[in-house]
Amino acid sequence: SNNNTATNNKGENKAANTTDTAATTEPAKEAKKLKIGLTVPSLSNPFFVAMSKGAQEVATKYNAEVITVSADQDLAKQTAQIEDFITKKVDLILLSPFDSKGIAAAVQQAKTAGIPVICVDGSADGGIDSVVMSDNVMAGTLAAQYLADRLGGKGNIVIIDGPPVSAVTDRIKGFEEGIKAFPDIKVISKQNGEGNREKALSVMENILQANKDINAVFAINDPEGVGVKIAAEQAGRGDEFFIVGVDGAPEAVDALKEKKAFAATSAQFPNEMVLKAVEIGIKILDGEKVEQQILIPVELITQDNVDSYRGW
Amino acid sequence: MEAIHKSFSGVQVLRNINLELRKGEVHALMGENGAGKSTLMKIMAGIYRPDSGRIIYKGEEMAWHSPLEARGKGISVIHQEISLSPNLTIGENILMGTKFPKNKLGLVQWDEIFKKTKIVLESIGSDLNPKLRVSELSVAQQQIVEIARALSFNSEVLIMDEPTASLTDKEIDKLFVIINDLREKGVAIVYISHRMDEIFKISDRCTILRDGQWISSHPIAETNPEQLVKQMVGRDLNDLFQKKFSPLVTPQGEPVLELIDVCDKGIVKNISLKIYPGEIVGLAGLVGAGRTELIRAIFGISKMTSGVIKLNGKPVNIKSPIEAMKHGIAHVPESRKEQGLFPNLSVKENMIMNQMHLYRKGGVLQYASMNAEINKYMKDLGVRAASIEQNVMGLSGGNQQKIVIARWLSIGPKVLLLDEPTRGVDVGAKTEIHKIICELAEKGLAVLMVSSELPEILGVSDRILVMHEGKLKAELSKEEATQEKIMYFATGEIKK
Amino acid sequence: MNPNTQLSSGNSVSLKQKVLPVWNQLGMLIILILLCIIMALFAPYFTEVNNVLNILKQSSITAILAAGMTVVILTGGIDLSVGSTLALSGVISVMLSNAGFPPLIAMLAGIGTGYFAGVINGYFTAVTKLPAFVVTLGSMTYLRGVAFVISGGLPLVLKNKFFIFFGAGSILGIPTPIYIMMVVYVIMFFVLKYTMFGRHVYAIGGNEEAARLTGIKVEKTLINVYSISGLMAGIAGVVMAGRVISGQPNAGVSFELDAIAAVILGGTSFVGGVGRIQGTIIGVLIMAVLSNGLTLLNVDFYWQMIVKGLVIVIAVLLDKLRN
Amino acid sequence: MNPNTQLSSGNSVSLKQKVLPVWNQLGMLIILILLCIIMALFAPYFTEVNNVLNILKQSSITAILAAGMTVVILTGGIDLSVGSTLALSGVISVMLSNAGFPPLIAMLAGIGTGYFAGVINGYFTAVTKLPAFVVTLGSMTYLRGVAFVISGGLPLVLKNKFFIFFGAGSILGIPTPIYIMMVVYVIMFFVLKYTMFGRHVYAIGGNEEAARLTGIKVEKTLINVYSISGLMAGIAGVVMAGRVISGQPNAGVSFELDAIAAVILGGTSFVGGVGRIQGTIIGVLIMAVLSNGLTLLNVDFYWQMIVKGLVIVIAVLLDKLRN
Ligand SMILES: Nc1ncnc2c1ncn2[C@@H]1O[C@H](COP(=O)(O)OP(=O)(O)OP(=O)(O)O)[C@@H](O)[C@H]1O
Ligand SMILES: Nc1ncnc2c1ncn2[C@@H]1O[C@H](COP(=O)(O)OP(=O)(O)OP(=O)(O)O)[C@@H](O)[C@H]1O
Ligand SMILES: O[C@@H]1[C@H](O)[C@H](O)CO[C@H]1O
Ligand SMILES: [Mg+2]
Ligand SMILES: [Mg+2]
Repeated sequence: SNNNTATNNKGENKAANTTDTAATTEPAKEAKKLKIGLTVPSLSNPFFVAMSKGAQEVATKYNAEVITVSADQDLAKQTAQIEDFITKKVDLILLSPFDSKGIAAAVQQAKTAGIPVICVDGSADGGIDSVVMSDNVMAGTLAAQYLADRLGGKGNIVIIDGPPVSAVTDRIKGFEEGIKAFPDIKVISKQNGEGNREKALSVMENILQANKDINAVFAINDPEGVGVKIAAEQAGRGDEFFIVGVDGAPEAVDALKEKKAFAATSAQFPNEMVLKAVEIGIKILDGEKVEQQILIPVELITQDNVDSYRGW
Repeated sequence: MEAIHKSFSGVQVLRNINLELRKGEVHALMGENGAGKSTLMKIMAGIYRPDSGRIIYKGEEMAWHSPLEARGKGISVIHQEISLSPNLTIGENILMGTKFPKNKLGLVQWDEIFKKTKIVLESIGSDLNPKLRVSELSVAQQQIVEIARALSFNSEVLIMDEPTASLTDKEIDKLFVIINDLREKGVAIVYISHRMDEIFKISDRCTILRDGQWISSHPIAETNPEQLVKQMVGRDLNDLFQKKFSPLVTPQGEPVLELIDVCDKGIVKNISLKIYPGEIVGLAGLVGAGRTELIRAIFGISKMTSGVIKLNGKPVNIKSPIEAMKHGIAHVPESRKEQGLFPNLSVKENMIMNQMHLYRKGGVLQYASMNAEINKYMKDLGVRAASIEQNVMGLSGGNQQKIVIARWLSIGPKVLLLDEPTRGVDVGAKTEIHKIICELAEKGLAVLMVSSELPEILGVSDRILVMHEGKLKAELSKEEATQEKIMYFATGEIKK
Repeated sequence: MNPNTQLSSGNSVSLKQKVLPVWNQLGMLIILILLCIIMALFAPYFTEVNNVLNILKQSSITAILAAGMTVVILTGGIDLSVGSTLALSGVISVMLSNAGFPPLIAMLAGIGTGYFAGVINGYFTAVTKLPAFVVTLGSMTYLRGVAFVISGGLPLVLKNKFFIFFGAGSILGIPTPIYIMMVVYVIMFFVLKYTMFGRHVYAIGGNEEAARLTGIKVEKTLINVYSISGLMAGIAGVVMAGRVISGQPNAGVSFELDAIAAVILGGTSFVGGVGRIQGTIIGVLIMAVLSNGLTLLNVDFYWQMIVKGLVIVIAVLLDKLRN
Repeated sequence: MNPNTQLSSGNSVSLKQKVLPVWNQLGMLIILILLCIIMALFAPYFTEVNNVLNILKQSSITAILAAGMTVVILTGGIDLSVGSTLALSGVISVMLSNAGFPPLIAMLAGIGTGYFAGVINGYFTAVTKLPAFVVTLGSMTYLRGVAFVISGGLPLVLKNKFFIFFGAGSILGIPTPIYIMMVVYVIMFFVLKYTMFGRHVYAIGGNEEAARLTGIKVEKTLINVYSISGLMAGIAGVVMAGRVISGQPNAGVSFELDAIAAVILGGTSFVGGVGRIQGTIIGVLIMAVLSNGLTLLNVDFYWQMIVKGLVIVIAVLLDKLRN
């Protein structure tokens, strides 16, 4: 009966092949595997690798076939991947958009083909069914609050920016709004670490050179944060300031446990996002109503609570 | 042309040159390598602009802005260096630089191109298919395409810069017929060549350049080869080289190099020959006869498909130049520029390249220790260079050739394979190279020399082999050989 | 030159004799067909009309870039800046369109930007005679910088429907980019084969000095060559903007390598003067079929990289063996 | 074909070869010095000892890659795979170190991996005679795939202190990578100038055909050339792993372009046979000073791209204009 409802609910804007999709799910799960496509911006980023781990969990948990592909930071490629998913007649598309607006056309194609699209880690236009994400603005704000508290509302700080994707720009937005309330916190340098450890390390070395009095650093993700930490330690300035990152990545956990300059990170939960997204997807396939947006709250992990952090 | 001056990056190459070219004459332009002949012609044809001086063409002073403009006014050139696009068809190459035939839509009409160029080729007696790619042609055939292109413009002035450098006598004769024809039609022709016999055969007047300076101009009838050479080199060449007439040494002992029924993948067919120590064997033949291929097979560059090579009576299996070297075979290739020189390196390194391993101590090259050996060759071969550290490309063609020869002498060879050893080399240097070859032979070296210049073959060889279409057609002793006989066999007309 | 070499070249001769007849004429096309057969056999849905259209649609942007790149490589040059040019022209056209300019004007402005970027590349390469690699490495960097600066680093959403149509629309069920790609290839085919400019491109690639001596305006031709590459990148940028409904300053990163790979796979040689535009489209399709098929086959993403890298080498190797 | 052509182009070459080698390098050196003066005047702290050490340290990895790249480009080739090789060798050495192998063994294994990757590139380039661009484009792709597969896509944290020391340590106040870079350059200088191998590299770059006919083992030399490039990438990978205290499968993306840019800025020509290792280090430093100075000046990242792109072109142009 569940399946009937599904057909009813989706019936309106569905072509013949959608009924087909519904039909394939009909003869119960052991007969026909659930097919899920997951596209992420870059599989050379640990965050998305963790997401793909989540996808593997999904595969075992639901006895599903999960295809994980990386868009290599290229919107055209991500568009093509969604098209390939449609060809492959997947039951569900999980999309971690490289660009929320740009991917709209592809999302529409999927919708026309009757395939539910659920976003993870960032929303997208084009009529997605739902989105499961961290609150990236909040990730920035949390970091800002921690940083301002610890500085007592006063000090020189550095921002290490990253690639221009919405998750990153949201964090910067949240962070900058968060510190607005503290006029005595001065951003003395804002440079781009390109989201990775090696670039952030070099950039920070140069920033350290030009700035003799730094009190704190905000990095848009943990790889950058760790790069900053290495730079500080090598310059013999590991005690001068503390670092706040975003992600809660394993490398940040290690750094936190050292109890040195790396002070905190706004942790998000990529694998849980995927699990949650699939849960919602199945609900949609079963014709249930779902929430438009599910925000997985970020948690501020510090040196004090890192031991109880469940990690990726 | 009046008072032409030209310098390249501060080096004066032409000084105050005057040249008068008349309708319906063949004007020989002569001078040693680097005298400035080609440069002067490039100025005439609008490729270079003179630093000063005037070009007066049909009574009007001209300043060419491009080669195209000069050609439009009737000046065309056969360049010394082959200037064809190897990847294109003969037809395209002939018409390149002109407007191609097009249809109403402005699209190129290929049929027309081939039709048109077929006619041009036939007019000079060539049956080449215009649809062939130039890269498939031999050097000589390319030269013919080049000539066809120059002729296709119906020019009033035709500059021929060493058009015969890679032609054999048969083609040269054909070319001379064309030249005579053009002369009668009133075309003014500048003819550059290092071959004295040609100059006297074809030209009406001549101009001599030396070191970028005008030396003299006079009708060819009023001069003779000795005088010309003297003016060109600025000194007496103690007679043009003549091999000392040694009484016929009957080859004795074992041949150093013996070939038995050598074939390669299709060009060289069943070649058998013997070369004895101290002997210079000339290998004559028309272009494409397979002489170069034979040399390459001996030296292990191309593969033999059957046959045996014996060195000092022992069969050897040579599969690469390295192995040939180890067996004491040296090879001076046909094309200095493409196969011989390292244009980026010094005279010294060019000379020592295949013997470097002798100058190492613990794997480290000892440059200073090379000098004695190098200076010896510089002296022995009379190489004129400012310094052994100088870049090799700064030398004249003849001196570059000597350096390639020196490189091979340094391995102390038993057999020396020479492929066109004096192509494009001026008279002075040519004489010196001939002298070197003979001296080497006197010391017991066995020499196999390919040459397309019959005077060279006749002047230097002890014995002459003639190839035709990959086969050995004749063996002539020095005494019995004449130009006519060689040509007789080279053209394959064996019906005595 | 050592025994081993001889041996291996010997082997290739015997291989040659077996396969040569068909091979010589079809070359890379055979590899493409083989690849398609394999995919058709093993990859589900590969042969569906929709999937074929997908492959073509997905190829179109690389194909357009590669068409320009073919002309550049034919002259013995290279253009590393096409990816950045694509980004810049996309950003500019979307900005103008959003600023209220008529879509055609906005698109032409974007294409013109690409053309202009190409003219500059051509100028430095042909007139000041700097190595094309350096010139276009430089412009690859500064053009992307410009794209970032004018867009503020953020993607600009494209609003105009007509503009979007060029990248995301379709006519008679066939996506617009496929038409654009086809038009580009037909024109380029004619340009290369039936115009003086095209033949001059080959002549320059074969022997630049000879071309100069026969009176070909080498500088002018080369400037045009790089301009065409820029123009193609401009068109690709506009199509891309329509396809992804935005102007992305970070679009097209490393597309130059895809385009070059396609050109080389298509049989055009770095030496210059040798190659055909028909080969290039085959090269593009080989890469696209591979990407599409491997995804359909559900091959792990990292393994896809390994397979693709190997296929590039193997395809060129097979092609080499037939010569 | 003919002596006189060589002669004519000869004079300018000979002049260059005689007087200009010094000037050639002085040329780029002057640009480097000018750049330093400008930075010293405007960028705060630029001249501090620490900053100078920073610049050198930051250069070291590109410098090591560029040393290998110089040798490759001298033969007229190219190696696009160095960035991926670096990543792979970093990942492998860290994995082995973490698995309990002695650090030296782990590091040597990483370096050996690079060397081996280079041997394969060399084999395809020299023996099967595929274009180096294609071969190394292919290996660039598959080597990174391998790095991802074996690391599972995640950075591996490096634990061994001794290993870390090679990338992040210092001796007498000078960071270890600087020593490694210096040793590499001294050795490469020596190899290129004072060994047969080095001279054969120049000979092959100048005229491969002549080299073959002169009895130089061209294939063997070329295999060694690409192996050296791989070896350098291996060393750079290990140093990098030490520097960032982890083996990163995504390290070194687009480093090949940095290395090539440095080589070309340093006066080594794509034509082959012309250039020096001393020039390359100057090229590396120009890029590093630029990055460092612009960051010290707090120039916006996007504008930095524009400036860097322009500087590449302008530097080569200035260098050209002097001739
Ligand atoms: N483009 C050039 N740049 C620098 N020097 C040149 C150039 N062209 C010619 N030269 C120099 O000018 C001089 C004259 O050269 P040119 O080619 O005119 O001699 P040539 O008389 O034709 O010699 P050959 O008989 O060997 O052909 C030579 O010293 C040559 O090196
Ligand atoms: N690389 C090649 N590719 C195709 N054909 C070739 C090649 N080399 C030589 N040939 C052909 O082989 C035949 C023999 O050429 P070869 O060079 O041995 O003749 P040759 O007597 O030395 O004449 P030349 O004076 O032209 O050197 C010619 O028909 C030539 O066109
Ligand atoms: O949230 C992710 C990660 O933080 C990554 O590091 C950058 O991209 C974002 O989308
Ligand atoms: Mg000349
Ligand atoms: Mg020959």
